[in-house]
Amino acid sequence: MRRVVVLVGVVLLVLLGACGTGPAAPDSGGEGGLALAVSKINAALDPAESLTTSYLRSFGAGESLAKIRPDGTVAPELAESLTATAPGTWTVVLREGATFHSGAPVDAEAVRASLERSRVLNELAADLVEEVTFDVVDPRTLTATTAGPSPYLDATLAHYELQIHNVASYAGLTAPATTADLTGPFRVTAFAPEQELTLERNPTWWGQAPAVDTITVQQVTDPEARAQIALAGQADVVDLLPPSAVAELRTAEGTRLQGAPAANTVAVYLNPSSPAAPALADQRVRQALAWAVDRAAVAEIAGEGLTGAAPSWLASNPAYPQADEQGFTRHDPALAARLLDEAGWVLGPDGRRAKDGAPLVLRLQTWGTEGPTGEVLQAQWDSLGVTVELSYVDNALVQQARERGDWDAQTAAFTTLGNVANLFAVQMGADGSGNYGRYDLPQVPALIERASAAATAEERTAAVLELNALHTEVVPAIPVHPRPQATAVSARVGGFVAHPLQYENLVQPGYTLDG
Amino acid sequence: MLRPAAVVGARALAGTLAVLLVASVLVFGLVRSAPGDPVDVQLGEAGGVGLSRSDIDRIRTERRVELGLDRPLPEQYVRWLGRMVTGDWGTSYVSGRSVRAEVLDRVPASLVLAVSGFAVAVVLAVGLALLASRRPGGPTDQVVRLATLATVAVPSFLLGTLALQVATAATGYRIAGPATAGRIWLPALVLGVAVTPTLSRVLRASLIAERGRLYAVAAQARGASAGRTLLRHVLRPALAPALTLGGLAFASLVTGSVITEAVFSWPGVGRYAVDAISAQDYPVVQAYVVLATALVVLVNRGVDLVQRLVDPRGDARAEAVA
Amino acid sequence: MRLLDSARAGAGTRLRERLRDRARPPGRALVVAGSVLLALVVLVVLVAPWIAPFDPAAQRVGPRLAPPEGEHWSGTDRFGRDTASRVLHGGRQTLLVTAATMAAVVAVGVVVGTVIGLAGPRGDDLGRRVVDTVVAFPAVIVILAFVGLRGPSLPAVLGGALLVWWAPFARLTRALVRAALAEPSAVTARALGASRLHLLRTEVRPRLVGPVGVLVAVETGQLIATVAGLSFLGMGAQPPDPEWGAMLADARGAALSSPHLVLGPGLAVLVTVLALTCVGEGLRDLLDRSTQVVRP
Amino acid sequence: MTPALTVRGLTVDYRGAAVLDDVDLDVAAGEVLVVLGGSGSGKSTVLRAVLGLVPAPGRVRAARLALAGGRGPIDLADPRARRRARGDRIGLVFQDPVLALTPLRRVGSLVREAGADRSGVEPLLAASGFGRPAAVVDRRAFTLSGGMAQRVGFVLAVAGGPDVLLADEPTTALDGPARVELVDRLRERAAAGTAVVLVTHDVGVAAALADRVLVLDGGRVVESGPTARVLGAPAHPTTRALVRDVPWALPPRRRAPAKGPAVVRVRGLTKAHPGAGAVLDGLDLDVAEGEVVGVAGRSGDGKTTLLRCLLGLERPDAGELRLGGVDPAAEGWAAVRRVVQLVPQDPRGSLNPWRTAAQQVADPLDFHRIGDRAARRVRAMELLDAFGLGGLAGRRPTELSTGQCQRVAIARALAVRPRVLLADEPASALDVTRQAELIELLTAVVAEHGTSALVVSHDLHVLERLCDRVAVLAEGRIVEDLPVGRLRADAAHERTRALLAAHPTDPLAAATA
Repeated sequence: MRRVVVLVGVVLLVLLGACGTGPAAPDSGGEGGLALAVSKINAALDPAESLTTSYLRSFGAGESLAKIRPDGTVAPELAESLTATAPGTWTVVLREGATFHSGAPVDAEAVRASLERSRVLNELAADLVEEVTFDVVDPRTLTATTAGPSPYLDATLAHYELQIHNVASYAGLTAPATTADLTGPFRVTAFAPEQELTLERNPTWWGQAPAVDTITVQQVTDPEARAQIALAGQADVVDLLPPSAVAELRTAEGTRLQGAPAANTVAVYLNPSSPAAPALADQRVRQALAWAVDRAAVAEIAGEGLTGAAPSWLASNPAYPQADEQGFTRHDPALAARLLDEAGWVLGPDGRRAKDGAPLVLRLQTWGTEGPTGEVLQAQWDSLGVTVELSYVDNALVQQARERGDWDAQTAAFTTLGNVANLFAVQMGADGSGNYGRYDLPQVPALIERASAAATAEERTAAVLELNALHTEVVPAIPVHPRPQATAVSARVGGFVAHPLQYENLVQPGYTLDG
Repeated sequence: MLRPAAVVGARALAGTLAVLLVASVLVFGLVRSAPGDPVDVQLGEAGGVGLSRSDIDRIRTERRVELGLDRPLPEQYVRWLGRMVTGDWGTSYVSGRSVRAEVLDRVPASLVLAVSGFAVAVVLAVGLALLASRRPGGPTDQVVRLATLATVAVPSFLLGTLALQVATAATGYRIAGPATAGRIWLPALVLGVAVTPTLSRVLRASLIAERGRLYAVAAQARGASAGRTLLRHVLRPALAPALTLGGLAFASLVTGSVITEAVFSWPGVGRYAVDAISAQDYPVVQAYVVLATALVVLVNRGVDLVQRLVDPRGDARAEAVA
Repeated sequence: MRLLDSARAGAGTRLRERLRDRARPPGRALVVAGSVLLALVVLVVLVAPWIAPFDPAAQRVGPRLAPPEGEHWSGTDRFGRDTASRVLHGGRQTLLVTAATMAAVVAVGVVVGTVIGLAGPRGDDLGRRVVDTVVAFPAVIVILAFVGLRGPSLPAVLGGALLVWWAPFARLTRALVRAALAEPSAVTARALGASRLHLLRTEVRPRLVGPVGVLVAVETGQLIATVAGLSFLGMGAQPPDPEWGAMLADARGAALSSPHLVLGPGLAVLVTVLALTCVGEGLRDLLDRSTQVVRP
Repeated sequence: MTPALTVRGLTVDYRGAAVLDDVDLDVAAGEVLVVLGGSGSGKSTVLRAVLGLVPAPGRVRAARLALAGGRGPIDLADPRARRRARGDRIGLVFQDPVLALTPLRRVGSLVREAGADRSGVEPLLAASGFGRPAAVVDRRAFTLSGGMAQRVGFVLAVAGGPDVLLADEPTTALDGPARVELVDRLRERAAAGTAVVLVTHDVGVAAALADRVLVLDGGRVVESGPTARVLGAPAHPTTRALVRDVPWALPPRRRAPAKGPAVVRVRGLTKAHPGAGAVLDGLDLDVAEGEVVGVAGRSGDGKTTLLRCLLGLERPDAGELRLGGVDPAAEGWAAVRRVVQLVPQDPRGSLNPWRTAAQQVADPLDFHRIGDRAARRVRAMELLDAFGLGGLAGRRPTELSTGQCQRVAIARALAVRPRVLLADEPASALDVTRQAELIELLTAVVAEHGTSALVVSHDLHVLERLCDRVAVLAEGRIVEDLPVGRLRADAAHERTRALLAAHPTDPLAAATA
């Protein structure tokens, strides 16, 4: 009997212990503190780790020599200036007195060491600066030299894979780094990998001191949970919100929904040599599918109005407003139907299109956040008489299907901002990793050469636009819309500027906090 | 049957190890038969940076050699098993951190949640079972019965989502965050409520059954009060079937409260496993499944032991009820 | 969980007689109520193509996120699809596929359990250990792992379920087979010369049907709930399939502003699982045996 | 003399169906009252009603339910008083001592709970027959043997020093010597001034113990009075049947043992159970063609193990078997079962509840592939007709009486025309009238079909009526093997003598003389 009583007592105590402390206060770090709920935090704080290094940049801890502005142009950042001093040479002048978080000076030698370290440890960085040589001229100046012309090197140096860090602080690491020594407006004070990160204002930052004192960043992988956090006002900035929550967030008090379209074009890549959907080999069919997309409707339904139409692949790049006039600028189901008729895919009595008894069917794979886009496209193409089998899969399966060549259509979104000539080479070059359908177009190499090495900016731009036009003609991928990026920002945060790069949308040095 | 404790222990240990070994082979084989290559997973998002296909091929080959993926499968298995045993569980493809560190980071949160959820379930189940078994078929029994039936019918994700909505609105409950006391009560309650019906039902049934046995009547005939009969005569024999169930429930709580952890953004190992599975993070998935199996087997053994302590009548009877 | 079951075969328990026995109202009432509810759900779902007001996949048949009123009496989702039509059609798929999976699971479990139950002490010990481990193993994890390998889809979820869900049936069957073979009538039949086949047919089978039936009812409910849960995590049915769990997952973000999106599929899952649980519980009552599996 | 327990107008009904109807009962201090009745007579309900332990839907009414004695009167109609009286003023001995002990509790703790103080535990245990009580105190109840459990159960009933001791069929589950021991204990209590109420169907026990007898039938008292009068000159038909049908009152078997060749030959049969040591230890036994042999023995002496080995349900550790001329080791058990069939202990339990009588009688023919389907059916109907079950062929066991089940079970055993019948305690689950029927039936079957039989039982009275020869099993071997006619005269072994002492030729003689 006594044992039973003791047991029950212990259980009750455990329960009381669990409940006793009661609900904690919301996660805002006090008056001057900013609370973030984001989909992902890095596992390590080494900026030479590929990909995850972008998070350091998102949270205001790291900087590169340059930065891409919301309009798509490039501006110096940690560098005071970046100038193309010769066709293959850029001169970088550093800011006077800039220091790392640890207090070490950011001189030309430190910058060179940082870039070289990234080149050695980070494959993606290595690829960015593959043929670039960095030389120290004086403590505040260094040069970057390439074999041929390099008109986009400033955009390359703005890449987050090339954040400048204090190599000395990372020397001799045997385990993933848990501290960071960079140059951003905030510096890391505590770090729990993939869980929580706290930062404070960097008093020695070269720019105007931020108004925010501290930042706590919480990793919340579940998009719905992030939406609820935003609705409940439990964080000031919440990223990558699910479209399903947008309607609710729009009307929510105390938070504003920011939806700058990203410089990423969501496109449906088509496989011209698909064994299951031979129709895709026909350019007219690909064009027909592209004309049949009601992009405004897709943007409204799948993008919840947070994005717009992308008539051409380059349309999501704010630096090329001309691209908005190219390609599939209108919804033209009649033209689409005519093209399909010409290609021999005629409408049967059952409302389906077929040729020689074979129905026009294609499998559309989507992954990540592109599911709703696929759903709307399926419905739109269905009304054209095209049957779409939609599957929502994960990245590995998408890749495997591609390796085998056993796929018809897949959604993917590539960045359109940066070294545009190179980006087109990836999309349309015979060897481009984004050329999933392996289109081999004879005109492309010359156009890419012109786009990257022509003497004047006008010539290069003309070549880029020509490439974009070719893309809309051949249709290796159907551009649909810029990827929507829903970010909730609480009403007390001022100074938010929407940026086409998602990672620039989270912590901005110009934030102000009221209340 | 009386055998030396050492022999019994050695046999149990050998059996446990055998189950674990079989599980490890299965896990390794299953994971390796998956579509896609671990290296692809690592390179998954790399395309956007602008690599050419030949670059990617080169990097892939290098990585494969680095990870030992070019070796024959049996060799890979033996090496992997050796590393698992020595505590080197590999490196997460996704985060680049040691899997052991990542798992150990998350185990406490899951464990605390499982223990709390289980405690809630035990308190509720014992209370309800005692209440309901007082008068089988009586009004209290029927009410308890209907309530547990309704609870069983509510899928735990629905229950969790609703609870989260209500608690957030009513108490400012923190939707996501670290595993703190301020956050645990809600998922613990949801888990506990979800496990309670089965537990209380078994306990109720076995309480009623034991109460109806001759020895319980005999105890009363000798003057034991109803309470004394319950606590000193009936409760212990009645616990045995519920213990088996409870042990299994506990094991699955520790390893598998996946949905609840997801709903409450609880930084536990279940949620971590789901993320790893969808990211095809092979070392994590392998380590997790082997660990989960080990835990389940160990808890099973533990329950056997406890059960033998509580009810030393042995297997014959346990088999009759279980 | 996964997690276990207990059963003893009753000598001479005849369900039909128990059902007729008016002295046991709770079990009877539960079975009757559950069966009626279940029949209703099945009926409604079967005739869905004729009674559903709209094509479940047709977008913008109405305004987006319309509240329940007028033509779309159950409201529409954010693609402008009719909620009621989707719930009705979703049930078809859910129920059909679950039923097929359950049939496979029961067949495998009963065969494995019978083989173990007939085996000698060593085979029985080994078999029991394996089954116990599988029973204890969190089904959700195994299914998720399987889904990870095959890619998220309803068939993958059910394939994964097949990997583990047989175990409770095997466990129950083994216990029932052994208990039945220990019954005086079985021992006597054996002593008189009955073959194993005859024992299985005349002694084991009648003692198996009731408890396994109970487990089928309860486990089917749990399977539906689990499938919905996994779809909810994005691992199960894929859009635009109107599976209930997937619909709920999609509606989660809009639960406050558009509660009708949660209510429809939520109620559908709830009612179906409740009906199955009632049938199972009631049958269990009537058989006076306890059989269950915990799956948190 | 004032009665220690007074019961007036006791009526118990379950949902309107009366189980007891207006029962009056008195018992004085030092007196033993035996309540006699067949199954279903309501005799056990009397005790439960006195203690207030009638299970839920049952309704108890009584004009008077009262206890008197040195510690003052108690009105048993008052639930609180009644609860205080339990254990303290009224003790109860249960029918099945093993089931009546909380299995996981230790003996000492149970005895203390029943009212003994710490120092009183061991003397109490010693007084009820434990040679070394200290060894028992710390044992858990489930580890006790049947005999030990019975002693502990008795200690628990008397530990509180009750004025009234109730005993509910306490001898049913006991073998002869254990029964004698319990009867002695009860007599001691009565001599010490306790009022004893014993409920039983066993007239032998009643005769040995009772001062007065009260006969119940259908919940009513049909006869009561001094033992000699009621048992010696029963007035009511129920009482007469109880006295007439007892095995010892049946005509004894008088047949010389057959001298034919052995159809059952057992040599050196040895079997040890893990943890329990040797159960059979080099047992030798023969049954001649046409002979009926009984194997007697106390509970736990290996009778069941012997039978299971002979049926192929257990594998012996050593020894040779030859059954019906078949060596199971060489030819397999199927061949043995073709000629050796079983008459089971519990006729109802041994029948498949889902199959009809005709199906079950035809089953052994089916097992051994004898004849075609139609022939099997014909044979089954013949057998059923021969056993007077012709009209019941389509019925299932639940629709048959126990006696009918018994006949179906025997008909089934005869279906394959076996050379040997093995019978396992064939009478122990039956009341006296059924026992008499069974003895008559088996005797007739053996004579008519010319089979041999081996009957295993602890009831010497039954074996004496059924067998040509009786072998006594003790400590794993046969210690006595005599023709039934010489058994009482020539038995030499002490175990045989103890069995004989527990089964006197006429148990009623003492009471009715």
